Amino acid sequence: MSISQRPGLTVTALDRLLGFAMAATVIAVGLGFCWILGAIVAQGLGQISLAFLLAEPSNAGREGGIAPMLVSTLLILGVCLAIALPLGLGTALLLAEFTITDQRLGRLVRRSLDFLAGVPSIVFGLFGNAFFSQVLGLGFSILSGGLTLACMVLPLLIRTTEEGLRAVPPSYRQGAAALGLSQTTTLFKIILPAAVPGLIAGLVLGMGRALAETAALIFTSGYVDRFPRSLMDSGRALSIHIFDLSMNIPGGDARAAASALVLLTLLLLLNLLAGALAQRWANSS
Amino acid sequence: MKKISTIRQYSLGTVAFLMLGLTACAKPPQAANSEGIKLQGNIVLTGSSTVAPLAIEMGKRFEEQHPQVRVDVQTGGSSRGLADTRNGSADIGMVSRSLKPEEGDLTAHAIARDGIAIILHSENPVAELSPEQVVDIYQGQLTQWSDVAGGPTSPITVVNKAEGRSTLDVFLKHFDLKNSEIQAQVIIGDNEQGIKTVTGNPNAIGYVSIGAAEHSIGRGEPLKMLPLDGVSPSTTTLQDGTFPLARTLNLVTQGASEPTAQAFLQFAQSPQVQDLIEQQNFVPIESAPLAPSTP
Amino acid sequence: MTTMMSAATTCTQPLLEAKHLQLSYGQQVAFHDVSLPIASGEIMAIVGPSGCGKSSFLSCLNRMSDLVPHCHVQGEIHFNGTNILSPRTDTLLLRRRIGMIFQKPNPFPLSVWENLALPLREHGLVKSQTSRRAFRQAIHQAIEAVLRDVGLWEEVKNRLHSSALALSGGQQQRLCIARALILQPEVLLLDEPCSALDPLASAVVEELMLRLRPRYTQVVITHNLAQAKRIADRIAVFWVQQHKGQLIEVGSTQQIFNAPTHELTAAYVSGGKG
Amino acid sequence: MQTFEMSQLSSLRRAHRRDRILRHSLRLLGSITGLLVLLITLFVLQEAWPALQNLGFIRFWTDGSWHPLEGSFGLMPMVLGSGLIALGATAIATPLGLLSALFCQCYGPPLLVVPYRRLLELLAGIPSVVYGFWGLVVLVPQINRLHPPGQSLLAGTLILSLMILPTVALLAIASLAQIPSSYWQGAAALSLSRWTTLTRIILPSARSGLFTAVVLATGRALGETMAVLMVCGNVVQVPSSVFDPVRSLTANIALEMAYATGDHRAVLFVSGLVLLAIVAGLVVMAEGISNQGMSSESVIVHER
Repeated sequence: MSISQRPGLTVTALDRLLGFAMAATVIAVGLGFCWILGAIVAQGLGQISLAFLLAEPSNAGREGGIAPMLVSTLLILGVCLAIALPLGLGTALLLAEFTITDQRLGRLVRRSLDFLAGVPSIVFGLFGNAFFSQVLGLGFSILSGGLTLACMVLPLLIRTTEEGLRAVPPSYRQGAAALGLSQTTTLFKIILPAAVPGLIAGLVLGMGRALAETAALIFTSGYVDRFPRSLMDSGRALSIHIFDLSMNIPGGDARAAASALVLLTLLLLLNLLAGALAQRWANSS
Repeated sequence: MKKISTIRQYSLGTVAFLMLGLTACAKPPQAANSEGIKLQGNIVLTGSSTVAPLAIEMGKRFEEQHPQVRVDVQTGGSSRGLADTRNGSADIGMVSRSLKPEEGDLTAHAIARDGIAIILHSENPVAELSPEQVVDIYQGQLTQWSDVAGGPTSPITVVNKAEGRSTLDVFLKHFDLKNSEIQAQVIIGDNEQGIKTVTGNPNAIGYVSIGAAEHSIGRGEPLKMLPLDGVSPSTTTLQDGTFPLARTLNLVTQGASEPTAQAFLQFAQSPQVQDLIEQQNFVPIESAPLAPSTP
Repeated sequence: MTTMMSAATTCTQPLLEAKHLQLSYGQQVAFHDVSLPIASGEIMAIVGPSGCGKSSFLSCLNRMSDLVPHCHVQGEIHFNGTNILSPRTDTLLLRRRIGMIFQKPNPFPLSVWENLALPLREHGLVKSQTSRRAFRQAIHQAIEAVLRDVGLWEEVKNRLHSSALALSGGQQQRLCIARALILQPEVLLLDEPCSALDPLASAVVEELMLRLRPRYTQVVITHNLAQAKRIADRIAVFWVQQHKGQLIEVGSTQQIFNAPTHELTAAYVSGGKG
Repeated sequence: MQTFEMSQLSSLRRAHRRDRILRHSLRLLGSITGLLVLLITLFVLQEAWPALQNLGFIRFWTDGSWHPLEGSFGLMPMVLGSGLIALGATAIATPLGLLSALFCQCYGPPLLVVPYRRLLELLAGIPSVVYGFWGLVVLVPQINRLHPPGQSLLAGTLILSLMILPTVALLAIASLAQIPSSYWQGAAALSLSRWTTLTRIILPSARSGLFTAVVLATGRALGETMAVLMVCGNVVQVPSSVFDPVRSLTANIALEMAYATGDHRAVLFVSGLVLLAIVAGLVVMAEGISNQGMSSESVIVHER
């Protein structure tokens, strides 16, 4: 009796340990986040006003607002997603759904992606400057910055999307194949709608990464703190503004914190929006 | 500027803009400004991140006077400014140091001066260091504050600048040091990183731009500047030339500039921007001594 | 091209015939040297212990085996006289003509209506009409007909536009059969269609298979010998020998149960009897 | 039935054409990704070439110190620095991320899971400069009190682990979501303990996805620049304890690129190249390990 109970007891202890570790992790990560967020809020909240959101900066960002940066950030993100989403979705489909016909290409692409994920952002920045800005002649521009960012978020976007696609039960694919449905129909009518949670996860991670990026943008979308008139204009992203204020402008800390707060709010809104849109799409199809 | 790619730029820009449902507005043809000088076009400045905020403010004021002109300021470091000026992708480079002899193909236009001060945490009771002591500390021969008159019993944290930075060059030259001799505990990039490192560490010693340090002290941060050769560092002593540790901020060009860039260079060296220079914690060039500051 | 003369060819030539078929996954042979003719209109039951290659065999018949990585098929399968293993075979068309039902019901995460309309539209089985409304009407007619065929119409006619995943297991399986039938196939392959269902639902599906018998040729895998006895015209017995699946005996239901020639078959069916 | 034939035939043709277009365009898109890697590598190689040509490859490993302006180019301490920081961060972030994912996907009460997930997503979107700033102003002084100077391997590791945590956690959640619910039910039916369920059933079957998560996160840790630059102290040395300052290869580029000209600049690109080589090595290694996993998985499939 006592012998047979002994392993049971250790397992219960392990279970309790697991529960404890999980709770501790959640609390620790939560606290860490609150600590960081608290520091940002404490410093930055007082600076935020409608004028801050709507005005142009002056005195190197110590006064005025961040409106041009907001516009530039959204435009850069827009370009980035416009390029990265189709490219990422397509590649993820290739990796997840064409495993038999395109095995070799798939392996090559997957290897490339893991490699790409480890390329430091500053190298992306220098590369973007050399390739998009100079070889393609885009100069310092929102387009060039968005393209560079697109290259950067691709690995995250693709691997997450791929995981999402793999999470779709194989029985759907079998069912569709047994009905003689074309791959196109199978993918667009059945697989993709079912993969929406994974796609959102990828999108959210990608947007976060794109909004947070600094080093890759300094050399591509640039430093100009005016309203951009077109995608060919240089525009300063919020993350660069934050970097400049906190590292380069004496007395810019509070404004940097306020800008960071705005950036986080923006990200939260975009994440909620993406979730809602995707849910609606999934329901409608 | 960059006529070759203008058409491509606009067409590409337009296509991309349509994609996002916005409209690109083409620039209206030239118009004479109030002074009768037809200045128009883009001026691109790239280079030092120290100069960039000042250049942006100058650019804004210049644009107010010449509505047909756009001044785009990009950063990326002094070396980028030199390279871009040489290869033509920038009209003007920004460099936070004097030009080296091998850079004689470029013309420097000094716009402001910046001093370098040794800083300590304000809790540190040490009030002055002799040049020899500074050298010993940076060479790792003095490692405890207690070795210095009035110092607390704690190890010294030496904060140095990263290789290639112009503040490092000026500092090394002044104290006749080689970078490989320096035994640092922390190596930093920008001024603000140095200030934050020292304000967060009561045992640290570092050196940063005087303007930045003055600004931080003014905002009540726990920081103090040490006098050098008996002269306390401030924008005033820098301005009257008594403070020895200083560098020049330059705009550089190659060959003859276009009229617009030429006008901007003149503007940046004129008294019209003096308040902007002071606002960014630098010292205007006219009143500063022209002779090199270091022996 | 379609099922016009299915009943007529029974005695002359089998509708579907495997010849010396072998399938391997990488190095491992799932079954080998299987030759099995299937006549038009009959129900052929495939029985045997687990791992004897029954499902692998079935998946060759509509080339679903193509979807499995490292899967290699040798031999020939003749369908209406042509070898469907030839690379020139149009698998989309083939799978429309040879439908398949799986062990676990697998309706798409769409509405009942969309589950049926999607394959219908995909294969252009509804004549293009003058108006969208007439087109929709035609689809509706086809859906209603096929749902009546599987006895599901009365149960789902009021929830055609709600999710198919909300149906019960038996209803889902009948929907899957309806989805296969709506493409007007000639052959239905059923891979243990009742094993995931409760006895009542299972009986309904079984009855449905019998009702479809004259119109469709059916090949069904089952572990339930009693069920095989109830529905099959002929029975094929698979067995594992030397780690390879093999067809050891094929014959009429009566012969297999009453006078098996192979000793393993005898043992198997007697076990099934007990 | 005969009347349907024309429309059926054209549908079939359309379907095949659509599939062909799809297949080719997906191949094209996939190839672009591969091409991108090629372009980036070529670019770095081209920029680093002058240094490799003038100095050779060996000197970067044999030179004792890093003083590029005084002709000494030892990269070894920085390779070690990058490796240690990334390794440490991965070692901390992997269990935390995994536990977070388990909490979100399996055990946490829904009332907490949703906000926690949002929090992770936000954590992923905080600019690295904000992390670095916080690390410099808050974390470093704390460590300094423990053991000066504060800017240290430890500070960098802690900050980085916080930064890559969301990547691990969110990707792990995605791969845990793939586990068929029947596995959970089966385990529950056998009344297996949580511990056994996880270690014997759930984690092994989610292995490939979890592995991807860790590899991507390690890559991110290796590539992170700004935060590392601000909290690590950037002294080029082989650290003797976690409290010693170190410099990573990325910080090296970011610190010196702005003022580097000529050979100095090329040498910095060599450090970029070395970083890429490390990442490539990591990728190949990871692939080897996950391939082993794959082959054992496929054996199971065959036996079924």
